Amino acid sequence: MSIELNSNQNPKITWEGCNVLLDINDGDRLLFARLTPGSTLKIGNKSCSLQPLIGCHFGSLFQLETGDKGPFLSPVVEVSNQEEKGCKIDEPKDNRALVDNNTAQSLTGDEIEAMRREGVTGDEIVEALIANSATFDKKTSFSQEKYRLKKQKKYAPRVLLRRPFARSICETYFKKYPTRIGYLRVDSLSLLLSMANITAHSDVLVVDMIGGLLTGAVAERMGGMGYVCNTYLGVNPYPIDIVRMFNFSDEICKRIVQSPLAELSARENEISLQPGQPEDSCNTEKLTSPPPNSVNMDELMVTPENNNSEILTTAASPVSKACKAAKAGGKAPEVAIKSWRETGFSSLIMAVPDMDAWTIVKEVLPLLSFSAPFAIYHQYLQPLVTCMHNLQLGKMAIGLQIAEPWLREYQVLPSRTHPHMQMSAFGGYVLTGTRICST
Amino acid sequence: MSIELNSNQNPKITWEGCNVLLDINDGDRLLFARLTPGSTLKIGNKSCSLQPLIGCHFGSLFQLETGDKGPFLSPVVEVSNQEEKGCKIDEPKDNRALVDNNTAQSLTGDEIEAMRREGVTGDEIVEALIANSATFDKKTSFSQEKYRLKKQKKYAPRVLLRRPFARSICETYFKKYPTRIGYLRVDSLSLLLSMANITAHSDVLVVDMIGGLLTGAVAERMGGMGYVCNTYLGVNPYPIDIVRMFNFSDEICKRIVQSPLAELSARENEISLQPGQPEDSCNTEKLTSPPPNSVNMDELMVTPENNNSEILTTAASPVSKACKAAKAGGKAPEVAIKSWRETGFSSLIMAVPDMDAWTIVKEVLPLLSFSAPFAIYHQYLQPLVTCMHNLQLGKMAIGLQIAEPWLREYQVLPSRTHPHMQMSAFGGYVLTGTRICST
Amino acid sequence: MLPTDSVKRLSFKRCVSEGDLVIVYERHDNMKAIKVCESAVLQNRFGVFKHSDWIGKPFGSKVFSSKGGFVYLLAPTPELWTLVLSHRTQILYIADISFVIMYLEIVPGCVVLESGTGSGSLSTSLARAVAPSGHVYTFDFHEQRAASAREDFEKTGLSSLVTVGVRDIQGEGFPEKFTGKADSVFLDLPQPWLAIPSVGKMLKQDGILCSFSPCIEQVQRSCETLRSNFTDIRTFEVLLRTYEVREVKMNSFQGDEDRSTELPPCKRKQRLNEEGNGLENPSPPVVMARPSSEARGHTGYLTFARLKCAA
Amino acid sequence: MLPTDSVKRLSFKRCVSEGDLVIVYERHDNMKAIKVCESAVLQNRFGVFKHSDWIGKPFGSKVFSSKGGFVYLLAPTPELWTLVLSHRTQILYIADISFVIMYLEIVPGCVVLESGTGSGSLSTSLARAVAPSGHVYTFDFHEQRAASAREDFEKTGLSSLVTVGVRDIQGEGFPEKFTGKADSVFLDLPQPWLAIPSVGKMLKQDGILCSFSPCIEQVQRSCETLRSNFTDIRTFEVLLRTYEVREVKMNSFQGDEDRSTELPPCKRKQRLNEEGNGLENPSPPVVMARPSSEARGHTGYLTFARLKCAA
Repeated sequence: MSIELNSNQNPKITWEGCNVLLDINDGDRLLFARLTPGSTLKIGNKSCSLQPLIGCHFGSLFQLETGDKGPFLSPVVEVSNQEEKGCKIDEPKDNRALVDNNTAQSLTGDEIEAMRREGVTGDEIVEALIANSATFDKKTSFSQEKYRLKKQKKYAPRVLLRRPFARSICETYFKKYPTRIGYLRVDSLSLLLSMANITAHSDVLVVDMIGGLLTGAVAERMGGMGYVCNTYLGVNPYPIDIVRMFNFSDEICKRIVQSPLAELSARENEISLQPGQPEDSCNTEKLTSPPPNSVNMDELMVTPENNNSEILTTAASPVSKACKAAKAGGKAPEVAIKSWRETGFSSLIMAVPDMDAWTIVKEVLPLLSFSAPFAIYHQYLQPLVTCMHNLQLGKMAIGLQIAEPWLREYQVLPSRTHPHMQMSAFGGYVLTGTRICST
Repeated sequence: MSIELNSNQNPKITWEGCNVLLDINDGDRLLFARLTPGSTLKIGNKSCSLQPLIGCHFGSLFQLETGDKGPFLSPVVEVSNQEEKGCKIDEPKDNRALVDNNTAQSLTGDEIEAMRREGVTGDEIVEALIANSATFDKKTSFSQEKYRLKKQKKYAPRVLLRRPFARSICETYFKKYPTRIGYLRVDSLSLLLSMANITAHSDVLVVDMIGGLLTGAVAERMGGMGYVCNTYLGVNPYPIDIVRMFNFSDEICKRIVQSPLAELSARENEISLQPGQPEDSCNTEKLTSPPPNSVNMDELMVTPENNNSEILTTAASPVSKACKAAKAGGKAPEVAIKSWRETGFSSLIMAVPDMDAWTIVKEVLPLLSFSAPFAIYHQYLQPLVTCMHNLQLGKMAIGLQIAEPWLREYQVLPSRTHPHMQMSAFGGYVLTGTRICST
Repeated sequence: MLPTDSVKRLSFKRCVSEGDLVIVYERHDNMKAIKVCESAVLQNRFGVFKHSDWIGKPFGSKVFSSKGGFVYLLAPTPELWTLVLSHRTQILYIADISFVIMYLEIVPGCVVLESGTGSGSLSTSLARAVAPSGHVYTFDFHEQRAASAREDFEKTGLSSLVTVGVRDIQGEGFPEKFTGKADSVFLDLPQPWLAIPSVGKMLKQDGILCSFSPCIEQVQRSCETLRSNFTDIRTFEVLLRTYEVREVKMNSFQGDEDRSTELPPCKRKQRLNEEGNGLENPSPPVVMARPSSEARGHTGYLTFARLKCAA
Repeated sequence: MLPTDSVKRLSFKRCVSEGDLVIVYERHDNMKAIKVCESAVLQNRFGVFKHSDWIGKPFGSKVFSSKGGFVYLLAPTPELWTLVLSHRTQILYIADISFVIMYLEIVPGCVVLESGTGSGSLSTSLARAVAPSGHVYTFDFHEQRAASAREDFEKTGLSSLVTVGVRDIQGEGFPEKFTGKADSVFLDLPQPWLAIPSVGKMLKQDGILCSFSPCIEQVQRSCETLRSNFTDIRTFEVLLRTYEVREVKMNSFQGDEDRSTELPPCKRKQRLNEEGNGLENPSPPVVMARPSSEARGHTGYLTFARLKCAA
């Protein structure tokens, strides 16, 4: 078997019009941006073009420099290994005698500005600051490193070009706008995707009330094969703006569809609740009439910048409509709906962080095939407890479990290894199980 | 100031009649025992006298040996440092080629028994087993150590003599009978004691529905100065049998008292609820008539062995009543009750793991002084949530917080450091706050 | 286990047939994988179940034994498989597996290298993530273990997605033919730092490595080695806390707020005493959850790193 | 802060007097320790508070400013003190403090040695535990820090229970005069292993040591040193997870169970569509708790060890 596989779905190089995630100064600031020749990024009081980022490898690192024509992003060739310096546990220096005041630095702000104007690089300014610091040599090597990093962030800020992936998109939202995604942390999301058995060629029923993050993550795992079917109650589908961040190909976008619950439920009412009853006329009628949600979907997709401006870099200049990704979230094709009515969905995945979960679950669970797994996210425990209890009483599912993922990050450095001092203490609750045939 | 302080409350040597905690084979088995000349301990199929443990330092280690007159406990003089052997991370050996079957050991069970009868020590038997193992040399040093430890536990079991302290008593119950103490883990207990500001010379109101563990822990911190007042609703105080495990002096026992809520509340009804109303006659009557609980208390204390037999070593022979510790849990003296009515209790500590906490809190909180801190334990979150919400609404307390302690133990060994693979994932919830003057 | 093309689309409505792998579910902690064979029977504490009774029933059905006991027949998933596979080595559990797949950014079409194969618990989930067009190449130095894993992948129908090799990755590194071909690499080795230089060669630009180690010393040494060639080095621990759901009857004290203000204090007190312990006032049961007492406290540290971009 | 004899029994009913240390409580995250002085005022965002208004009021009272704002006056406890003291160094927090006192088995009458003193957060709780007859000897190598701590213990009235010394315990060990006198020793030092031999000398038989270290390397090295002279070596981490309590309105889908069986499917669907998004059915608010999002993720490792018994 050839190892050369088609990795088209996983491009390694940026292109004009693609969405990227910019990580400024090692996570200090995160933002999504669309790479166009005209888009700009503001760091501190300096604005620079994102043009140099087009056609680069994801993972490339840039540093803000000042040239003749103003600030620009320049690729960083070699990352200096600051971390390797470490500090020895036996280091004799300590802070017994250190008195910190503001007189330690002899270089003035004006002098630094003058250097910049003369084209001195950020790295050189940092070195100059160190050379002119009266206390630098007295610091422990740990403090020296901290000092250097602080100056580097200020005078030579770095921009890391990241590919938006479910992982990085979830982390960014969780850090910046946790309420928009109902506090769904990346480990909870990963658990949902596993437990709902998401894979190519499946038919996944999704209830996504977290802005499209769940929909996008599911679609990413399916690679354009099978269907991601978003369902909703009423006439308006839930917004799935976040899907745009994933840079999905048209092929994948086409497989992200929406369908109102009422339409999907027709079969359910017919087969499960009233077995043997002939399909009633109003279902058919609904199917042939234009889907009630198409208008609303358009509205949603036409004005994304307004809805979402806090996430897109504000400095990213007018986005050219031409290179915009294909629309995700079209109406589910009739043939697919028909097939789901016959065989059921292969799994269910839900994130309804503000809802009474049970009122939804009892409506959507019957749309699954028997033996189909499901995974439900909530930001509160009690709604899932109620859900689990009712599913048990109703003998609708087995293998029920409520789990809360727990995630901890570590600093691993020579002689200074420990868990991070601050942690996200909460990433939500997940109820999982398998639908059974109760007859 | 002299460093020589009175440490009578903290004796370091066992005496006849004292309760001890026996830790067999490094935590494999834990039990409480009373040291009398006739008490015995059964390990495996061997029974030995506890007599050698009388008059020893707490912390002493013993090993089961077999002598002319049968098995006996012999002090371990030097602890061999098995752990120091460690295994190198670079060790070239791995288990690639190791096939484990039962033919590796050439020493038979009969041969081992014969050695024992001949008075060969346990340590020597372990060495013989190693010498006769065909696979020992092929094992990694980590596996070698595991093998040695397993054999030592079987052929030379060790007994560690521990002083029963709130710490060890709580740990033992948590490990063996968690439901009896409502899953109160030692870190939660420690938090309760801190947050309720337990110290000598205070007057602590206690609601202890976990068998006396809380009462004992509070009394231990107060050292016989001030009062531990257990309150209860109705005529029967809650059992506090666990208090006996603490080896309290008579002085401390006298300061552990009980009083029905109705009696303590008299002042409350009089001052807080109906300010200025004269003390009504039935309160006075109650106080002068014999306390309704005295009979029941006696019953409780006379038959402790039956109630608690699973905790006391079953082999500990008939306990001589003579050297029994003084009774804790007598009726609160009138003068104390009078003082509490006037000034209020200095703090409140509660462990009511199966109760609707709020129905108790609303009754007992008014018995506290203003500015008195309180700490309430529960095994479920929701009852504390209700409590906190009602306390907020009623403006009865400030600084309210619900916390859940999280405890993790580590294995720290050369090249093999990691958190324990199994952990107690739950130690209960604690609600804390400070009573305020709501007027 | 997986739908490998659009025709064999996942459709659990599909009925049990001869030769199918089914998960026989007794209880959440008691399951078993069985190949359906018309002439065979399953015997357990619930009685004797004839496979022939199962054929034609939809997956997810309850099936009965001769003496009326029952089990459920489930379609296998990587998660169920992880619960039933034979533990030839310490396996990875679902929290780690899920996080690894997510953090390695594995999507359909990816090429993933893994060592060691162990019990194949992670490989199964990797296969699901790269399907249908990607591939997992997994290596174990233990010949017997590799052979058993290969058998398992046959059984679960994943052979077209997973190739098992016998190789000492710590000693020899990954085969040269994978140079620059891997999207992600997963290591579960006692001395991962020995394999890291080879991983650096195998990964595509911006590709990601994950190393799983139980001990912190392994992590420290790996991170030291990683710093020369990798960036974005991050170490995590992931655990799952599970909850027990039960109906609880919370007793309450007799004295309730209303009464304490309605009745004069004297009457109230008498009432309390008359009524014994004051605990006999059971409220209606409420459904509540509590964390399970015992849990897995540690599995291992997950260290991720991204190959440095040659810019 | 503490009742040091039976006459000065803790009695919060006691009223605020001139010279008292009070904790002025604005919010759970905003408190301040103040010495009451008849002529002084407190000015904060709620207005100007005259101390003279406070005198004679019971602790726990709400007091008002000139413009009607209010604060509470609380009697100090070690826990409240920990929230208001000035952080001269990284301090120990309540979860660690509680656990240390419990695990060191400190009771009234004990002699406890501590190094470093730092901000005196732990010392205050140690003093409460040994009171009234025990004593805490605490050492810091930083002269200024020791002096500040001494001032604090004066302020909180703990001087008779805590003695602060200036000494480099890592370099010199504890003073010889404590040999064999300490019930427990607490170390919070960058290189605790240097002090461990001295601790072994200071402890009574079966006495207990606790060493607090943020990094695992410090723990590894300490444990290595401990193994020669100590037993029962155990390392823990303690954290607190706090919960936010709030009234939540959980929306529910319109379609509820009763209706879905009562109405024919056709009618039901129309109704759903007519009613918009189907989310406009707010239930009555429920009081629920959720873990706080951010928490202290690590403070340090607590290593306990018991001096080996000379049998």
